[in-house]
Amino acid sequence: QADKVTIQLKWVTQAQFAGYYVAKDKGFYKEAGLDVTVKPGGPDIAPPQVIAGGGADVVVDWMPSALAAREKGVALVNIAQPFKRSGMMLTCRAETGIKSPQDLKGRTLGVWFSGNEYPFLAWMAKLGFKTDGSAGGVKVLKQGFNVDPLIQKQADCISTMTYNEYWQVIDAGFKPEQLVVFKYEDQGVATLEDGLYVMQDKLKDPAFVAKMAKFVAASQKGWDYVRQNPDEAAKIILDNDASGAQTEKHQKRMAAEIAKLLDTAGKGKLDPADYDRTIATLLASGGDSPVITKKPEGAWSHAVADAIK
Amino acid sequence: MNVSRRAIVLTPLALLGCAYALNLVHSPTVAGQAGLGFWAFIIVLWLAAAVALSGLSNLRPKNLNMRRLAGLCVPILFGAFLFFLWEVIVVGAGVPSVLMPAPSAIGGRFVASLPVLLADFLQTFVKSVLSGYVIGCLAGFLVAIIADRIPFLRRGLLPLGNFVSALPVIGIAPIMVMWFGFDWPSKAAVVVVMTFFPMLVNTVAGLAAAGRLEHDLMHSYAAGYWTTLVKLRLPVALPFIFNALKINSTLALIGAIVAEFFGTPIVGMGFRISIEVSRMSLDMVWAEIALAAIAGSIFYGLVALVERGATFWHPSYRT
Amino acid sequence: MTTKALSLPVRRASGKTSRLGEGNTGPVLVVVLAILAFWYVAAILMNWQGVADAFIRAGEQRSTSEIVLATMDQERPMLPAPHQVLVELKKTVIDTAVTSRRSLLFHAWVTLSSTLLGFALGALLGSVLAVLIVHVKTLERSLMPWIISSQTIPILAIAPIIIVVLGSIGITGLFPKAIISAYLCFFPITISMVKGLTSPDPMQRDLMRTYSASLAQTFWKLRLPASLPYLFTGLKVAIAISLVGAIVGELPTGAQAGLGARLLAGSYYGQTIQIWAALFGAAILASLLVAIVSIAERIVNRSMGARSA
Amino acid sequence: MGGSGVPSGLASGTRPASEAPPHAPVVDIKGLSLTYEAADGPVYALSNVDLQITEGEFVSFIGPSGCGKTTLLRVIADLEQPNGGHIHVNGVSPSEARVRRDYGFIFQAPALYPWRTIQKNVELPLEIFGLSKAERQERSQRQLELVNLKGFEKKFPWQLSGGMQQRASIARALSFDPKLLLMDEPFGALDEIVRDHLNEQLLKLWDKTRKTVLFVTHSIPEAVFLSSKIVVMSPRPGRIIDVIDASHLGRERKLEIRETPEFLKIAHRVREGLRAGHSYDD
Amino acid sequence: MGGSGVPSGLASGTRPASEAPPHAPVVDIKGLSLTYEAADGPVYALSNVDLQITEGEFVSFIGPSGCGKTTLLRVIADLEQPNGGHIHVNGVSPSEARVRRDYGFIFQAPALYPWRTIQKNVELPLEIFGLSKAERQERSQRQLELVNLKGFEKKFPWQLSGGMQQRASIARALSFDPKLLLMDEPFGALDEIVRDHLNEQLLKLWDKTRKTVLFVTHSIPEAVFLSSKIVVMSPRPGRIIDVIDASHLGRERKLEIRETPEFLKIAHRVREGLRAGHSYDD
Ligand SMILES: Nc1ncnc2c1ncn2[C@@H]1O[C@H](COP(=O)(O)OP(=O)(O)OP(=O)(O)O)[C@@H](O)[C@H]1O
Ligand SMILES: Nc1ncnc2c1ncn2[C@@H]1O[C@H](COP(=O)(O)OP(=O)(O)OP(=O)(O)O)[C@@H](O)[C@H]1O
Ligand SMILES: Cc1ncc(C[n+]2csc(CCO)c2C)c(N)n1
Ligand SMILES: [Mg+2]
Ligand SMILES: [Mg+2]
Repeated sequence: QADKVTIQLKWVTQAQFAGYYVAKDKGFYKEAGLDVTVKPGGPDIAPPQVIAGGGADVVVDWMPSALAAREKGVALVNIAQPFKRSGMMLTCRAETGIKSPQDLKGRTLGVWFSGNEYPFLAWMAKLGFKTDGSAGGVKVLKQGFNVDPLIQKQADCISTMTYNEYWQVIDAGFKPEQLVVFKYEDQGVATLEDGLYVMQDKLKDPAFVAKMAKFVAASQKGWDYVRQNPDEAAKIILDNDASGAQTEKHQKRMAAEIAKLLDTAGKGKLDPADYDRTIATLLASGGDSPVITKKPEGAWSHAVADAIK
Repeated sequence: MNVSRRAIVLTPLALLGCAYALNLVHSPTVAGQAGLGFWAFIIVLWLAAAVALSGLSNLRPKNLNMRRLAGLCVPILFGAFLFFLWEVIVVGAGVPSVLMPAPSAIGGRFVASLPVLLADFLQTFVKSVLSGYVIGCLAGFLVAIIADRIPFLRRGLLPLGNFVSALPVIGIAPIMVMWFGFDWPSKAAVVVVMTFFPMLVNTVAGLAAAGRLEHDLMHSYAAGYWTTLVKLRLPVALPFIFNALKINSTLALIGAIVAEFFGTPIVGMGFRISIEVSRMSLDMVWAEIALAAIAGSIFYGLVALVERGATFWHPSYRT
Repeated sequence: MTTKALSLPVRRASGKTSRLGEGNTGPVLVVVLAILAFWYVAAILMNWQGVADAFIRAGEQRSTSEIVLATMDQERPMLPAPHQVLVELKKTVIDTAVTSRRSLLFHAWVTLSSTLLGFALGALLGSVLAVLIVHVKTLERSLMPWIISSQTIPILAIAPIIIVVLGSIGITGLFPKAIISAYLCFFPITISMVKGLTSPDPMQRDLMRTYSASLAQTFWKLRLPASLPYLFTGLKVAIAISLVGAIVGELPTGAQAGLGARLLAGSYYGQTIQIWAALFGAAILASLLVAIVSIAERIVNRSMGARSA
Repeated sequence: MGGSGVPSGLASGTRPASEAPPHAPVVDIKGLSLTYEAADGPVYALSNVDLQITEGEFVSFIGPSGCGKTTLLRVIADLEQPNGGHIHVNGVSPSEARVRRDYGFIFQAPALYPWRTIQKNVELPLEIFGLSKAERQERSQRQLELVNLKGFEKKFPWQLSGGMQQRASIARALSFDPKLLLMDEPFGALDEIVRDHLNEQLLKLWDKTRKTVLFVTHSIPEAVFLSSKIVVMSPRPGRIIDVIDASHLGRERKLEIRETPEFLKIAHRVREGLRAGHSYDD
Repeated sequence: MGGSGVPSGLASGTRPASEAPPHAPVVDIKGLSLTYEAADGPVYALSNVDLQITEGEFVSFIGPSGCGKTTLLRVIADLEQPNGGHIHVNGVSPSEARVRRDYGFIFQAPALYPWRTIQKNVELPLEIFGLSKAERQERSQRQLELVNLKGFEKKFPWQLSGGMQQRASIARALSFDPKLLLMDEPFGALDEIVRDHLNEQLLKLWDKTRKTVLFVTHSIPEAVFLSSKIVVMSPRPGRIIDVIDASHLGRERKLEIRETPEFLKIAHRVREGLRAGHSYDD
């Protein structure tokens, strides 16, 4: 009798989540005695809401949004952090003359909201640029789902992920030298992405912890496999993509880029230093509705990681 | 008589009961862990309210003003009771606020965020909705007239009208953002597309609604196309056209808000909703929803008011 | 008014002119051709800048005619040329097996099924509400304001909650999407039907009173037949909206399959042509659905003795 | 279901003994008045109307256009609520009488449902009263024959001439054989020959079935020929100015009596009353 | 817009010399036939109708209900297309005559627009013909007075009695003073006194303005009293079975002539024709 686990992803089926699909496809979950359902996400899906409503056992989320939910009463706890590095960056057209972060002043910037805006806000706070449209700041647009604003010149810079949107810009005919990128990692405002979160009270149940331990371990096995066989992982993604819209070229590239962000040393165990850095960034983001107002307590746990045999 | 007397007695009693229940549910011993007894009390209140309301709506005071008052009371009390149930269930059962905040929390947030709400309202309703609504309804109307005037085009235009009938917001919104930029014009364009079809279909049906004898009269005056249109067919079509205006008044609001999910400057009701959802500030989300509901209802109410004045002769207004 | 009673609201046969050029093919063709011509011109104009920019970025010098040709052959145009959309449609409709996830027909079917279920639910709800409002004074006063308010609630904002709540009680798949579609489409039916059911003139109603006919009899024998012109326009609007609702409903269910998923994926990956193909799919579907309602309308009208127009 | 009773004419067998004795007042009106409230002021349609009609009477109402004849019939039929006065129909309130389906009403305009064929229109009340299909068909056939509309059963109202529509509406009211008939200018759009024919048929029917008939007409000869009592009304406000007994002309009348002196005398009195109700007297 | 001409009655001054000479045929019909195609087979509404009407005539049409009187008037008014035969109105085709606004049509049903007050309804043709506001008001007032509807100008059609609605529609047609009047049972819903009054008014108008009037009626005395020519029709298929000249009764008639032997002789002939057109002869 296999244990049932439902995982809610943060976004649509793509190589960003290859570890989970591979683990399912390759039977790693089954070997661990688990029956896993992978629910793809989308722009309209807030994983904390899903888990609070009982729609999932574990969710993939970015830490800022998970901590925001925690402050709002959904006690999410990070149990694993397969992604070590952030893939988020700001990509600008070189022709705009932007060379350094200081040049962003007065520019129109496309930003992802939905919980992903905090690193950006922290960065701007650090640079001393206002984001509310007042003089001496930057003009912020809520960027849609794609890179058109950059290509159509509606924005000078837009948010991109190293593994996704950046390549869409390249595919649109830009050469890398025609672009200027600012990685959040390099700007010191990176926050943790793609961690695994569960509801805090469930962790009191040893059976649940054991189940999650099996799940995390099997997922990690999936991630290892992705790192070694990115092309095959991309194929698996394509097989699982119900929309039939993904292209092989793009997913292969994405799998390869994802591999660069993964945690190889800690085997997905959250590094408290990364956590502290994320908290510091978020507390610096300021604004009138900060994502978190105080340092969260108990937002992560090594219980699951430690339970892995 | 009996029924209404019961209503007059029951209404204050039910109100008192509700007030007591509200007080009770917010006390720390009950909030989130209400027992069976509490729920039984709520069910009794429910029954009492139902009886009271149906009695109230049968009330026919002699005095005209009193009657108006009674007519107003029923929907207000009905709504108030719905809110009461919502509050009691959410608080009493301890529903997490990220799923469903309590009305009291929403109200508090609404009042606290008035400046933000006002800015969003101006951006979304005044700029996007109103302009899109006017253009979309006009376009649907004009295409219907053109199709009607030029029979050759009619058979070409109407199928094409059907064609654009279901262009989904989520499909056109990104395209409109690409074409018209991030600000309100792209949202207005989405609203135009959404409101076009209901107006087209209703105008076409309305223009076909005039009876034969009425037409013959115009014919006997050798009235031209436009004269017949203005003096006969449009008046007859008005009830249909107002149906479209009413349907569109709510559709336009939904369209504009949804369109803001696909790229916007950092203001607007849709923008606020989408970012607050991900911040789990569901109270703010519902404050925006409440704003949308209020604005939409007033908008609808105005359209309905104009309708009553313009189509007073329609049997639906003659009892 | 006695004159109203003499005639069903049907277009007066305008004598000779109505016979002229019977059949829709000719006029539709002319209008379509006009639109195609306009479309090509628009495509050239709107894509011009993008193409020119692309050539400049590539450092290539091109003649005007080459730019014109290129405007109709871009991978991510502002406005794809008609033939690009047609090619994409052919690729995804004809050249792909219907069972494949890359087939637009497959996705259209997914959307259609929730559209139809949603429409059925919405029509039921809409007409039940209309009947209640027309007959029960209490409900008219207390329900109508709330129905209107319900329609002003942005569906995309509460759709995730609906999905989560339904999901937590075990309802998944087609049904949640259909609920969203029903929620959107019941309103036009209610509005139209309330007007239609109250449209019989006083003398027609008096006749029923003299028979002391029951509410049900008055409904079936007078109100409903009299409401049909209104009802059918309501149904036409509603079925189109229910398609929109079904597509919108695909987002918070993870946009796994369906035209909405195609649109979203196309939008996410900036595949403009795919968006347009999916839009066309939706539009064709809508035309078919509206046409079916129109045919039903014509059949019913004929059986009720309407003059042929 | 709203109506409790099957109308008397539909009940098989003879009349139950419990019903009102013959010559009980079928319509009993005292001090009736009715005002229409309009935006530009009230219209006094009926004022202080007194009227008794006993069972089996044939009462014609005659009066200038707009004097309140239709309104009076509508009040009796519970289609209009009076502002004052008392009214009883068959001993109960008009609304109870309506619910009991005590009467059949022929409106001034045909009021046919445009989506029903003529036959279906005639069968409408029968459907509502729950008669079987066979019974409905038999009755509608008989009535359509009576009004000379055979062969038009399958037509829709707009395919009929004005007079034919009116006849269809007569057939519809007669089809369920109500004990009390309220007829508002039923023969207005018919030519003399058909009219004479239907007058005779109606008289036969009345004599045979002992119906009570309230009959609005503009034709003085028609009123005198048909009625046992003629009510002359006058407008603004609508009131009764003369009630003429014509029962002495007998129940079985031939068209020829229209030449007799008694007939002409009554007709003259009606005409005088009518003239008095008019403002111009040229 | 559509119509090119202002109707003759609206043109100021005397008639232009170019118009047809007096006694030119206003309506000229030869071998006219019309069949309504219905789902259950054709209805032969008119068959082989020949008719000449010269200017200034007052022609009544009488015949059993459904014999095609309305249809014939509608053909003349270009509201119905015949299947065969020739028809000229004022020397041109009915459609040209219609576009020239040569006639006014009073329909069998009032056909008032419910969103217009009575006055606005009467002014409708005047608006369409482009008359000034003052002129419109003056004319509508005059016509409403004629049909005795003063004081009801601001009412809406549904606030009027059946007869009042019909009178409003008469006022509407008279308001623009057309040279050719097509009247389809205009006085059907009016009582004898009003009817007599309007008959006299109509006759006066006819005599004064030399209009041509085509008048459908069911009343034999009315037909004889008004007409210079009486056309008797018979149904299935609709055809003319008798054309009776009554011009020898003179142009200026008093109500009293209804007792004269000539009058009664003509009436008798009409009645005979009418009876012949009916299937039953009791
Ligand atoms: N719904 C209404 N609202 C206002 N006034 C009305 C309404 N119905 C009738 N009236 C007025 O009431 C008066 C009487 O109308 P009623 O229909 O009873 O007349 P009638 O005697 O039947 O006339 P007719 O012979 O022309 O049918 C008229 O002056 C009319 O204008
Ligand atoms: N639109 C139509 N479609 C089919 N048949 C029609 C139509 N209009 C009239 N008829 C038929 O044509 C015949 C003549 O109708 P018409 O209205 O001319 O009669 P009428 O002489 O005016 O009768 P009435 O005196 O009753 O008004 C009738 O048998 C009628 O059924
Ligand atoms: C509305 C919206 N919000 C965020 C992103 C940014 N984004 C890019 S990839 C990805 C997946 C995260 O795991 C996310 C959230 C977007 N494109 N649209
Ligand atoms: Mg009347
Ligand atoms: Mg006729």
